[in-house]
Amino acid sequence: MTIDTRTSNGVTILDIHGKITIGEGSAEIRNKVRDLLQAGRKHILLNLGDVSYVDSSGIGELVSSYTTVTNQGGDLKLLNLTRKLRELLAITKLLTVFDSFDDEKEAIESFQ
Amino acid sequence: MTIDTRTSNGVTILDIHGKITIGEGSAEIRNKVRDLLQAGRKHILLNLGDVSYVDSSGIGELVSSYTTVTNQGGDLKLLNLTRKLRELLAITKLLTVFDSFDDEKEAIESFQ
Amino acid sequence: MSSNKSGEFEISFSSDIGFLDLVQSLSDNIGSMLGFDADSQYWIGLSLRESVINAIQHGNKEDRSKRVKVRFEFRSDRLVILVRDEGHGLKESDIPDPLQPDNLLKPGGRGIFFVRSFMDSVAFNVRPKGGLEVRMEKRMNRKSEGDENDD
Amino acid sequence: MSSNKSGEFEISFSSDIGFLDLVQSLSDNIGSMLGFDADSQYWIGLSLRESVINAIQHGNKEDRSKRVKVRFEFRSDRLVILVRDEGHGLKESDIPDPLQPDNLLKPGGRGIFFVRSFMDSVAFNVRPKGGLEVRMEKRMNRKSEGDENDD
Ligand SMILES: Nc1ncnc2c1ncn2[C@@H]1O[C@H](COP(=O)(O)OP(=O)(O)O)[C@@H](O)[C@H]1O
Ligand SMILES: Nc1ncnc2c1ncn2[C@@H]1O[C@H](COP(=O)(O)OP(=O)(O)O)[C@@H](O)[C@H]1O
Repeated sequence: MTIDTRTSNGVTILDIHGKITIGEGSAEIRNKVRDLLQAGRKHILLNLGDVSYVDSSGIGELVSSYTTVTNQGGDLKLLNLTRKLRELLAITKLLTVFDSFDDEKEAIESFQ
Repeated sequence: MTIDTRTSNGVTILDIHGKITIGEGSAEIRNKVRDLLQAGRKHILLNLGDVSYVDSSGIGELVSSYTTVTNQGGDLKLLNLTRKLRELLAITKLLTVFDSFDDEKEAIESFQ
Repeated sequence: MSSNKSGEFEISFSSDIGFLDLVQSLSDNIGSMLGFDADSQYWIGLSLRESVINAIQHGNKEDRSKRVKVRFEFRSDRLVILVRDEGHGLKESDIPDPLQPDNLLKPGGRGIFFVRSFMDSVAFNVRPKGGLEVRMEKRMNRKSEGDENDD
Repeated sequence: MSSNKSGEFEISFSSDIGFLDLVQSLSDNIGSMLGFDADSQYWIGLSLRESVINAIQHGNKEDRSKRVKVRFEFRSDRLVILVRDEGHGLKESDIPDPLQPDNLLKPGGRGIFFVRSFMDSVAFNVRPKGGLEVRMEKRMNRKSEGDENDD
């Protein structure tokens, strides 16, 4: 997994590439998110459009990142869910927890 | 494996597609060649350019076809050997047995 | 399996997470050999992955001298997959429900839930000699959607 | 195997030629996991294929109740593959040489020759309990051609 970071209108966008699974640097997203919070960046958008695979550990990673950000008064939202990831979040009732978007502009505006 | 048959200047060209291996209709080429001989067609060119895999059974299949044709006074030659097949024929010393070509025109003319 | 879709295929490997991709691509190849559609192959692969992770982590506690065994059984109407470890097994009543409000935001506890969601049946069996055996089944759709005379 | 290229991976299956493609794609995946180049993967796969065909046909005489076992052992410097059947074994002196003029135009007799050509070592071992074990090894090139300070 690799993570690219960019900023738009005060929102930090993490473009995540590859697998979010048990083998693949499991804590990477969580660590990245923690760093951002420490730097005072509390509006975080995870772009998951280029994620090729997610297992239950990966879902756990997204949930941990979410609770970390929320506990510190920030917002973490999801962009470009693949069909398979959407299904995993739906059956685990996490679609009701996460704000998710298919349009980047709309997602960024939602933080204002 | 599938075999397409066409004729050019009295030479029957068999375009062979797919695998020449133990599972894949092992005797198909041999049977096809036998039918051609019975129909009096003794100039046969096997176009192997679209063959994806050959194992030792496949090599045996080529050898059987060759001996069948030769025993009946015909000629069986090979066209468009892949790199891997050429290596298998080289180490088994069968490159010295088979006439092989990379150019179809040249191959056809060699039967005259 | 061209001639006859019966028989079985077994694998056995050291408790190393590094084997997961190998096991999963084997599962994909078996799924495709049996004619499962791409989505079914995907969910079978995920279910197997979750079960193998559990066998390595919870069952064998990542002790690389302990082994995980996976057995694929090919039946005329379904694929049966058995995953065995050398651990202490589990009590089904101890498996937490990840949809419980208290569990919704926990980082773990969704593996078995996925297996139960995507396979047609799942059973847990603590073996007399020790170790858990997870048995999961996926039925095959013999008729494709485009079949004629099908209602 | 990301962390550590040791350990082993074993498979066992009914004597059915239909499993060949599955075994071969597993071999390709293992070869690629270990960093063998595409050509080496290909020749390892062919060698394994030939040995498994022999185990099914000559060893187990296509009796589907008999099994073939393949074991991949991952060493730091090489891949070891063992293929076992439940047949009567063979005498090495009985293996014909396909390059002999008398054999050149025979349809069979090139399988073991291919294995010997493409693997770094091959040994045949008739097991006390019966059945042949073919043990083949392929060394890994730890340094790629582009490496610096390499002469
Ligand atoms: N093979 C196993 N051996 C022993 N216990 C297991 C095994 N698989 C699962 N468990 C138990 O069941 C629980 C739920 O497993 P699972 O739903 O996969 O979630 P997670 O692995 O994230 O905890 C595990 O936390 C563990 O206590
Ligand atoms: N697993 C085996 N068990 C018993 N005999 C074997 C086995 N493998 C090979 N042989 C013997 O060795 C011979 C040569 O094998 P091989 O070189 O693969 O050629 P082929 O299989 O085409 O005959 C076989 O014909 C067979 O008699």
